[in-house]
Parts: sequence; C-alpha cells; structure tokens
Amino acid sequence: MVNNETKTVPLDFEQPLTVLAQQIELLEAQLQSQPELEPDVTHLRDQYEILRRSIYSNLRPIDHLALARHAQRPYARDYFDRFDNTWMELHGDRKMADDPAIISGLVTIGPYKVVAIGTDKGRNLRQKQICNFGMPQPEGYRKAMRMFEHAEKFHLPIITLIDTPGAYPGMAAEEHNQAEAIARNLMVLASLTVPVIAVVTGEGGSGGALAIGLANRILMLEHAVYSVISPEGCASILWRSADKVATACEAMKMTAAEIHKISVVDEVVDEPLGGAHQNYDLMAHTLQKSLIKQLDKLTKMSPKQIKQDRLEKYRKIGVTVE
Amino acid sequence: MVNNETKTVPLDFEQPLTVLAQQIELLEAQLQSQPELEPDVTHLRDQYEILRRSIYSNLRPIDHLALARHAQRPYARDYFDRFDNTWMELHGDRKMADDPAIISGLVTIGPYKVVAIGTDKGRNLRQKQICNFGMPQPEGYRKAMRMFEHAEKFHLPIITLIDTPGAYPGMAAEEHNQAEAIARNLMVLASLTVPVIAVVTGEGGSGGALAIGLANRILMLEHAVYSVISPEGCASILWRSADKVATACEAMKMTAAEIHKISVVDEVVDEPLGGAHQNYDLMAHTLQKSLIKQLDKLTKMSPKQIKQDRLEKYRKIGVTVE
Amino acid sequence: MDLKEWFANRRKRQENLEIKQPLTTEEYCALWKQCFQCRELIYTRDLHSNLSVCPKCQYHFRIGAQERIEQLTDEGSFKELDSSLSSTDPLKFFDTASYSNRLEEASKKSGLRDAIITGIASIQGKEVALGAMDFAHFGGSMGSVVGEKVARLVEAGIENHLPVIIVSSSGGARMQEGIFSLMQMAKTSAALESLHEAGLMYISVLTEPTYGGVTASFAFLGDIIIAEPGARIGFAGRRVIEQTIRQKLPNDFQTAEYLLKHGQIDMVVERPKLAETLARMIDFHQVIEFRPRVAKTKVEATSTHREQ
Amino acid sequence: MDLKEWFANRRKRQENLEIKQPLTTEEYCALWKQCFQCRELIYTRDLHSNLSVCPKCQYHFRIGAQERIEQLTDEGSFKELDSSLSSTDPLKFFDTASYSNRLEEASKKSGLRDAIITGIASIQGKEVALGAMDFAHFGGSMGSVVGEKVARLVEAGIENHLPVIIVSSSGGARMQEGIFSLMQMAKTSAALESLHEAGLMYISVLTEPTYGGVTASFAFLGDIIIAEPGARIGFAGRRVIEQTIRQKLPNDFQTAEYLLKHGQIDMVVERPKLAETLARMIDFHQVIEFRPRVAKTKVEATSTHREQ
Ligand SMILES: [Zn+2]
Ligand SMILES: [Zn+2]
Repeated sequence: MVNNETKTVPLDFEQPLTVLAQQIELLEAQLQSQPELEPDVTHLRDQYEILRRSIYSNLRPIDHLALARHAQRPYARDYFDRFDNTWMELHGDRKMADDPAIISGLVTIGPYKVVAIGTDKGRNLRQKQICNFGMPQPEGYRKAMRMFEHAEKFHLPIITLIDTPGAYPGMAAEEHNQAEAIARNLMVLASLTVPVIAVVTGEGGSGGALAIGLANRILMLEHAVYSVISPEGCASILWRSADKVATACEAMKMTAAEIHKISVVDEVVDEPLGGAHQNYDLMAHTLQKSLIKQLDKLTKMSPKQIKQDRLEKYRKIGVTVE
Repeated sequence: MVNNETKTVPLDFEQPLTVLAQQIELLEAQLQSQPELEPDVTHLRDQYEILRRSIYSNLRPIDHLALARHAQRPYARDYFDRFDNTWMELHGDRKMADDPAIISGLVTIGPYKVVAIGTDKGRNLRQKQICNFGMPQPEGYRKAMRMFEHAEKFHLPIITLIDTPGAYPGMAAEEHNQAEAIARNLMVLASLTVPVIAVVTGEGGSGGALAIGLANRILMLEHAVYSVISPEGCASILWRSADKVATACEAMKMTAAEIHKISVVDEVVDEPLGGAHQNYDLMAHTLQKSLIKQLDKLTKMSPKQIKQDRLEKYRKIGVTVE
Repeated sequence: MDLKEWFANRRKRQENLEIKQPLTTEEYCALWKQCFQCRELIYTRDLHSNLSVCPKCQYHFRIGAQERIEQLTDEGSFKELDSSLSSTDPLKFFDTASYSNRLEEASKKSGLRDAIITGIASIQGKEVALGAMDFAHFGGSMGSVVGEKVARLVEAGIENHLPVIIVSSSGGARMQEGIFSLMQMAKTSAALESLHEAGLMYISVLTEPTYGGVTASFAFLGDIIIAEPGARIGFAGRRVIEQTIRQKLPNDFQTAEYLLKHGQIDMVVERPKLAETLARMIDFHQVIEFRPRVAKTKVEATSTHREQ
Repeated sequence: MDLKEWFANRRKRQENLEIKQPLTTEEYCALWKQCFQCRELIYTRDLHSNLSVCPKCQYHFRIGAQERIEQLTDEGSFKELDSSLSSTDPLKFFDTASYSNRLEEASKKSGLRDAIITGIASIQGKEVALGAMDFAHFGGSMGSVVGEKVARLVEAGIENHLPVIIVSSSGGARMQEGIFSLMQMAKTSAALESLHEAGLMYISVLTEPTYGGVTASFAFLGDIIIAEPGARIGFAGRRVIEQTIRQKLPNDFQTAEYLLKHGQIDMVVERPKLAETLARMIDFHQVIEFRPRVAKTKVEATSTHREQ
C-alpha cells in the first residue's frame, strides 16, 4: 500500500519534475541558513505545480501506459479494502484451482451489496509470481464465471476491476482451453439479468480483460489503457520492431479519453494528479462515487431491461459501411 | 464382440455345466463309430439344458456379481452400435479432457432420438487401461453433465448405461474434486425436464454409478448388481476379511431381483440364458424394447411432470420410522 | 487404578467415609484432554469454553451436533425438527452383529437417534434452517434417516423462505442400508435442487472429517462452502488412494487448506468466527431485490416414506 | 525459366507461332500444387475435385470461403447475406501502410470484401444459416465487418428458426480496428447467447488455422464443435507460447486431434464427410418436441451501427 508519505517511483516523462524537485530540496536545505532564499523556493514550488499540471495534461499514449502499469498502481484488493474493509473473499472454481490472478468476493459499495471480481497483479515479486503478473489461467476465468452465476442467483450486481496484461500464453492454459473459458464467460455475461459494471483500472489487456469485461457500463480510469493486443505485440507484428511501442500505442487509440470518444467506454474516472498511485484513498473514493452513480441508474431497470440494455450496447459496437 | 460361435469363458458356478459339456463332446466324437450312443447323447443334452436352467435360476448373489463382471459382458458401445449403427459419438468436457471411461453421443433408439451416455470398461488390456477399467475421472462426470445440458436444450431424452466399479480413488481425481463433480451431476439430473432412464447393465458401483444414474426410471439387467460400496470394500470394512465377499454380496441385497423387490429399481430386463455375453444381439434387442416401452410412457408427460416425477421418485426412497 | 488400590480404597472408605477418592480413568479423561496435534494437556472445561479449539495450537477438536448447535445458535432459539425419526433395518443386515444391535449401540454411545440433528434456529439474529452432523454417531454415516432429515430440513427452508446451513461430518454412506443409503445422495441433491430453484441460499460447512457419499452430494452443493481449519475432506479416503496409486500423498492432502488452494471451497473459517461469518453471509444475501423470489418447483411437502 | 530460355523461346515464337509455350511459374503453380505434408505434387484440378484434400496423405489444404460454401451446400441453394458490408478505417490506423490501403490490397488478393461470407443455404436438404471464414483475406482476422456479419447471421437464424453453422479460419482479432475489433468478441458471443435462449442449434466448424479472438468467442461456443483433421486451433500461437515457457511443445500440440484428446471438441471430421455430418446433426436435433421453441429474448432486428 502506498500512502502520501511513501515516495513513489518517478516515470520517464516525469524526469523534468524530478529534476525540479531536487533543486527545490537543495534550496530548502539552505533556507535555515539563508532565509532570503524563501521567495525563490516559493517560486520554484509554484513552477513545480505548473509543470506538473502541464505534463499531466499533455501525456502521450505511452505515458498513460506507463502510469497504467506503474508498479505502485492500486490493484483490485486495494479498492475492495477501501470500499468495504470487511468484504468477504470467495475462492476457487470448485473444480481444480483457485487462480490468484483473479480475486472475487462479496463487497458492500455504499448502499449496494455486489459481487466484486478483479484481477490481481501482486505487489512484491513473490506475490507477482503467485499471481502470474496478473495473467489469469482458464481456472481464473471459470472462478469468475462461478461468481457471475452466484450474482445472478442472488440478484446481486457485479463489479469487475480489470488490470491485466492479458491471458497467459502457456501450455497448460491452452490444454485447459482458455479460449473456451473466455468465450463462455462472454456468453454468460451476456445472459445475466443483474447489472454488470466493468472498470479498467490499469491495463485492459485483450481477451483476458474482456473475459470479465462484458458489462452494461464500461468505465476507465483516466490513465488506464484498453487494447486488443499489447502495444509490444502490435509493434512487433506490424512494425517488426520493439522500438515502435510508442507508435503502436498511438495507432491503436488505447487511452481512456480516446476510447471514450468513440463511445466504447461510458465514463472516464478522474485520477488524482500524478496518477492513481499518488493517493489510493482518494482514487478509491472517486471510483466508489462513480460506481454508486452508475448503480443508482442500472438498479432502477427491470431484470429484463438490464439484459436488453447490455445486449443492445454490444450490438451497436463496430464501424462498417454498406 | 462376442457372438454365439465364440467360446465364452466359463464361471466358477458353471463348472458342472462345463464338465457335462465335455462328456457330451466326448460322446459326440464317438457317435460316428458308435451310432447306438445317440440316445445317451440326446439324454445328456437334455440334462445339460435342465442343469443350465436350474443353475441359472438358483444363482447366489456372488454368481450374479461374476456374471455382471464377466470379461465378455457387453458394454455401452456394444449396445449403442446395435441400437443405431450410425450413432454419433460426442467427446469431451470442453475444459481439459475426454475421459474414455465415459462415452456419450447421439443415438436413435427405435422412433426416439436420445442423448446416450455410458461407462466403458474397455475390452482388451490396452483399452482397459485407457478406460481405467471403467472408473471415470471427474472430467468424465463433467463430460456427462455437458451432455445432460445438451439434452435439456434440445429436448432429447437421456439414456445412461452403467457398468462401473465406481469412482477412481486417485490423487488427481480428488484434486479435481470428484465429490463436487458427482454431486453437481446429481443436482443437474434432478433439474432436467427431459426423461432420463438409467440402466445398470453390469456393475453399479456406488457414487460413480449414481453420477449418471439419477433417473425417472432405473432398469437393471437380470444379472447386474448395484451397491453402495463394492462387496470387497464392504467385506474388508465390516468383516475385516477378503474371504467374506460372498457374505457381503448377500448382506447388501445388491442383485436386480432384490433391488426390484424394494422398489428402488423399476424394471428388471431379462438376459439371454447364461448371461448377456451369450448373445449381444438378443440382449441389445431386449433392452431396446424395454427402453422404447419406458420412453413411450415418459414422453407422454409434460416437461414439468417429467421433472416432478423424478423428484417424487427420489423423495420417497428410504426407510425410516417416527 | 488397579485392584489392590481399589481394595485399599475400599478399606479406607470403610474406615473413613470422608477420604478423598483418586480419579478413575474415566473421570480423569473427562477432566483433561490431550491435543491431538500439539499433545498439550487441556482442562476439559477450558477446552469446551474455547469452543473445543486447542488454546495452544488452534487445533479444532471434533465436536458433536449438540455442541455445534450450542456454539452457533442464539441461546434458546433452536427448535428441533423430526427428532423422533429413526432408522430401521430394512435389509435385515447382519455382519458380525446385526444392524439393529449396532444402531442401539450407536445411540447409547452418542446419545443421538441418528447422525444428524436438524431444526430451525437463529444465528446472531438471522433465522436459518440448520443441520449438524455428528461423527460420533455411527461415524456420521448417511442412511435413510440422515437423507430424510436433510430433505425435510431443505423443505422447511423452502416453506419458510429460510437459508439452509448444514454442518457436515461424515465417513460416508451407511453400508448397512445398502442401496437405500446410496440413494440418499440422490434424494438430498434433488432436495437442494428445489431449494436452488426457489432462489434460496445454502451454506455448507465442512468439518473434520467429511468423506464419501456426503461430500459427493449435499456437502459440495453449497452456494457458499466453508471449511474449518485442518478439517480433512474428500471423496475417497487417504489410505485407499495410497493403496491404489502406490504413492505417499502430501501431508496436507485433503485438508481444508489444500482444498482452498485447489479451488474447491470458498473459505476456511476458524470456529470462533464461524457464527459471525454465517450471519454476515446470510445478511449479505438478503438484498434489495430486483424481482420476487418464488419457488418454481415444489415437491409434495408430506414426505411419503415406506415402513417395513 | 531463365532469361536465356525466354529469349530462345521468343526466337522460336517468332520462327514458328505454333510452338508450345513452356509454363510460366504462375501457370505452373496454378496447374500443380505440392502437398505441405507429404510433398507429393498434385494436379490442381484433381486436388480441387478431391475437396482440396491430398489424395496421398489426406492433408487438408486450406480452402477459401467460396470453395467451402461450394463444398458444403446444395448447388444453387446459397443466398448471400450482407454482401456489401465493408470495413472502414475508424481509427485512421497507419503502420507501414494505412489500413485503408491494406484493406484494398486484401480484397484484391482474396477477391472478397471481408474475411467471412454469410448466407442462407441448404446442406443435403437441410436449411441453415451458414458462415464461412477466409484466411486468405487479411489472415481471416475479425474486425467490425466479421463481427457484424456474424451477429446478423445469427439473427437471421433466430428470425427464420434455423440452425447456425460457422466454419472458422482466422488468425484472431484485426489489430487495425483497435478496441472495436476486441469488442466483436463480445458482440458475437452476445448474439449467440440470444440464439441459445431461442433454443436453436449452433455448430462451429474449426479449420486450419483458427486462433485468438475468434476461438475465444464464437468458435468455441458451438453446441457441437467439429474440427477438420490436422487443423491447428488455439488461443495463443505456438511460437508465443514457446517463447513464454522456454520449452518445445509437443509436435501435435493444438492440432484437432490433440484438442479431441483434451476434451475441447466433439469430433474430428474429414472433409468428404463434413456436409453429411452437418446434415445428420441438424436432422438429429429436429426432434419431436415436448415443448414449443420460443425465442425468449430478442435483440432489435435492425442493426444499429455507426458510420464514420
Ligand atoms: Zn494443540
Ligand atoms: Zn499429401
């Protein structure tokens, strides 16, 4: 967990800020002996804020990607804990595994009780390995499916928080039919009569993300990204070059703002300045407000309308000419 | 496949018959040179038939067990082939395995199209190993469940042919939660609105049999057995002795006739004299007639009645006092 | 206490009626228990007041149905159902003793009529249909009575619109009732299908040990499945598996924790938190609903059972 | 044919106009094909009349959507749907060339507007809604057009109460349409959910090769899933997996036969038997019914798609 006192790791595009911050620190150290530096320090501090705002309002797609992948980015567990510090985690697909890359449970969000599902990338190296860096196995998707069915039975809305590089290209994953696991989830999600809200909180990686992402409303955090293939994969296939990641990021239109513009995403949720990792509590609070607002609307619909709403949403997505 | 010309393997209790048959053979060999032996041969042949009938109408439970386990006993595939020589086999649980111990497919039985499911013990040693001697893995039960759901969707009756020593006490089977697989099958079978007919054709071994055996009508072939635990298991637990298998067989009331008497089984299907393996064609024909007769009745019910019929059947089974 | 001691005591008793008696073995065992896991000696009253959990190593002792119900339910809230339902001997089963005799013995030992107690109760204010199995009665085995009581409990849940909770502890099916016993797996699962259709919740609690026909029917059909720490749960027994595969199994094989890792249960909950967890679960699932919950299929409420 | 040869020929041509021309490479390739598997040279016309199956080793050559439809459907029965539906370039995607240019190229090469042809047809007398993908067009990739055509095909099936069959062959999602492309997985799966609700059958036929977003949506949602022999089918590509796990994969990994063994498909059917199998499947599922089949949920039939 990161709080405001913990130093966050700076990103490439934050370099000018880091330099400026160091200068300010140096001057601050001298303030005691040279109080006349006070105005300079104040000025620099203002400059810092201006620069910061300017940088964050001119991010390139690859900068968003860096923020979305930030090592200190809050993960599903961080949100669930803040929505409801007594939420109850439910485990397993009942068949053979409890995939730690997908977590699920019963969470209260304001006045709503929901079935919450999220990907987990793991925070430290050990956890990351256990969570397979957030890449679910077929058993993870099937665990999620069990939760979908649980929610449907008990008329509980579903919230999914997505932050995954995608499905795992492993041998066992193929042998356990991850294609079917994802496809089946899509079909089951389409069939539900309870509201489903999906939030891309970090990386929305391809089929692995979509497997818990077919929803009545899709939200994206401000710096989250969502794409059909990883930018690295796209660059290596289309440009045959790993250097073209930035270009691929631009080409694919994967940022929250861009995807919102083409109406695939319903709402972009503001992040604290500097990214969600700067303030977990504030981020969770903002997201909670958005979720409650969406749930207020969706829960007013009849079960039939809720399903119809979802089917129509996807029926419309795509661009063709005749 | 065994036909009438193939020598079938004699069982212990058939020993007197074997001896007599040898005598007859000896005499027959002498007939050419000593035609006056003709009446003796005829007499012995009559004796043979009388003895045979007598033996088969006085079988002990353990004799039925031997017949039910006869190496040449017809298995599900033998029946499906005879019901419909162009039946279409369907494979797999869609998730990770195609358990060869459970076979399934689309079979036409007289005027009926059904989803047929059966256990397979395998005929030769290689097949037996592949089929794990007819002991299904959890994936086999889950394959069956997929078939139940297929049948329900397409309003097809379900026929199951059961001949299994039971579930497999293996490590992977436990890790893949065979308890849940069996339990889930029971719940799904209880929910169906299509007719389900289960036939114990050989061994009905405990939970492994029941997993495809919760049905509107339960049929047993004349020499089939059905029990809550294998007689060997029962003997070793209750008598702490492997010698007490015959006693355990008697104590458990596991023969078709006995289970029919206590109304758990709805119909006992006659076998050819000497057991089903004496004449596959005749056995399949007799079973087919029984199945059609049962289907004639069940398909006249409404979907709701069919389910209700099944629920009531099981609601009544059990003996208690208040 | 050997004979000499006893005679000595008797003499002393005759001499002085107020002499203090040494403890009998039974008395000793009644007062002290040794933890199976850490070997600690625990004063029975302490153990009991600690919910039969070892205060030193947290080992969860097996507990009976009565104690379980006391631990879970609000005082005085438990109303037993079908308390007089008893086994008969439909197959006239006889091994080294007759089943009838074994039934009597079992009841004498456990003080119960059969391996489950069922009833309506409240858990921290939440009304539930509750069943608790007792391993001490006939190894917690499921025969016609367990099957019938589970089915009736589930029906009571449907009728009164209550969540159902069953705390399992069982060695499996009761062989002495033959095929009737096997069919109780079908009967209980079918009953739960009706509960499911009615949209009602079923929580299964697995405790040390739960095996065989009980796991392969109602114990693994919970909407939520909870296990107690260290409880051993499985279909086939450990020894049978080791004999079959001719391999040693991992030490923690078939423990609650192993099952959790293998995705088979939702959570492992320590005994002191069990009542609260159940209450919270029930509360959580009583949500503002989008649609009315109606039982779609209902089996005749009057149970029709044969008597022989 | 080298230059010298060509000049020699030209001279001969000039000398004698009736001289027989040696084949150009293209002509040669058009007339003969080499089997990928057994290296046999096969006369193209023979190969074609053998359903593009190698007569020697039974290798199933990739075939296009047109040829597939010809092979499966009764002559003259195919009525194409949405033949004019085409891709646009919603993201103005540009890699080493623009997506618009790539689309033109792809169409020129394949003679198709997009990677799937859909329509209503009969197969051995059974009416079906049929889609056939074409790997030769843009690697059979799924963008908005494939998604929309699949959705409309499924809707046609629902409206006309027909079983749906889709023969897949695809490298996955079409990157150049970005998130739109990913969302076609959701769109097609949602459409099939409605078909399922309507109680209608969907048969998925997987052919060499079927990968990525297509497998993770409509290709693996068949009530019945059939694959052609030797077809390679999976979510992630073989090379990507080998790079990830740093291990060589079994030779037959991701082949139809491997999938059958791993329970992922119902059957492997050779091309000469495919039409018959499909017809028999359809026939089998048109049974005497216990209850009327009614579409419970229906999406607006008029497809609402944006144009840019
Ligand atoms: Zn202890
Ligand atoms: Zn060849």
